[in-house]
Amino acid sequence: EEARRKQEHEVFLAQFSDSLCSEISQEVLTECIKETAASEIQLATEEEAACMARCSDEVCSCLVEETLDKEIFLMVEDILEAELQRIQKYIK
Amino acid sequence: MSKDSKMRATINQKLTEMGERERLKELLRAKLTECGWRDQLKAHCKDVIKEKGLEHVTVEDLVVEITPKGRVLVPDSVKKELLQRIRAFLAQHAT
Amino acid sequence: MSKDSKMRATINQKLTEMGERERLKELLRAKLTECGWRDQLKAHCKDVIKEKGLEHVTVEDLVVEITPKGRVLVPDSVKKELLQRIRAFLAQHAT
Repeated sequence: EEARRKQEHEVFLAQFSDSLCSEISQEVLTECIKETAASEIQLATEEEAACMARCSDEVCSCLVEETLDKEIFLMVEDILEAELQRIQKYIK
Repeated sequence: MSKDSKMRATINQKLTEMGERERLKELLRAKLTECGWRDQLKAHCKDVIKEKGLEHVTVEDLVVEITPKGRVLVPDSVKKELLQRIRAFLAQHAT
Repeated sequence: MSKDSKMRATINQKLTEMGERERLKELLRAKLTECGWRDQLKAHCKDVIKEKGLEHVTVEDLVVEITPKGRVLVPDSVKKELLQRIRAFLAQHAT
């Protein structure tokens, strides 16, 4: 009887250990997976925002540069043309 | 309440009261970091976000997507260590 | 293609397709007149012609000569306004 009880107790402990182990693992894994997913989404969101800010800056600079180049070219052409005409008029 | 259920309830109470449950969870968390599980999971998250596009993934989607791999990636040695520690506690306190 | 290059291409495509790029350029041209940029640069251009002599300058020379000053003379507030408008546009048309 003693030996039977002991054996039953051993079986109980083994089963309970297993179930406790999977219960604790489940809890910890669920927490960690959630934490990791949330932090990775957060990180990706921040990276995307930083990339967007950086690229907007660059696009803006390109746009300014492109416009300035065109405006400067037209301005120079106009001024030189006007100066030339002024001199031609003076010579005449 | 059966004898086993009573014993379970008593052990669970002891585990909580003695802080062993928290310690076991803490041990597992530490082991997961130590064995590179977190880094692998992070990398998997990044892959999923990249593949689906950030605007198409919520935290909940990502959890669903990465959970199977998260479970598979836990090394047997870590599970074994946790089980051993639980067994040791039970052997000491489940009389 | 890097992530930044893709993002820049997407931004440019959106701005162009919706006509915002042209509107932004128009806004910039108006702001350049309003802030006195044109007058200042014209004066500088005339100074350079005077200094070098009309017979010694070509359009290309003059462009090279006045471009650095042309860039410096754009007030920060104008650039800032333009950037804010780009950001607002992108926020409004985010997918």
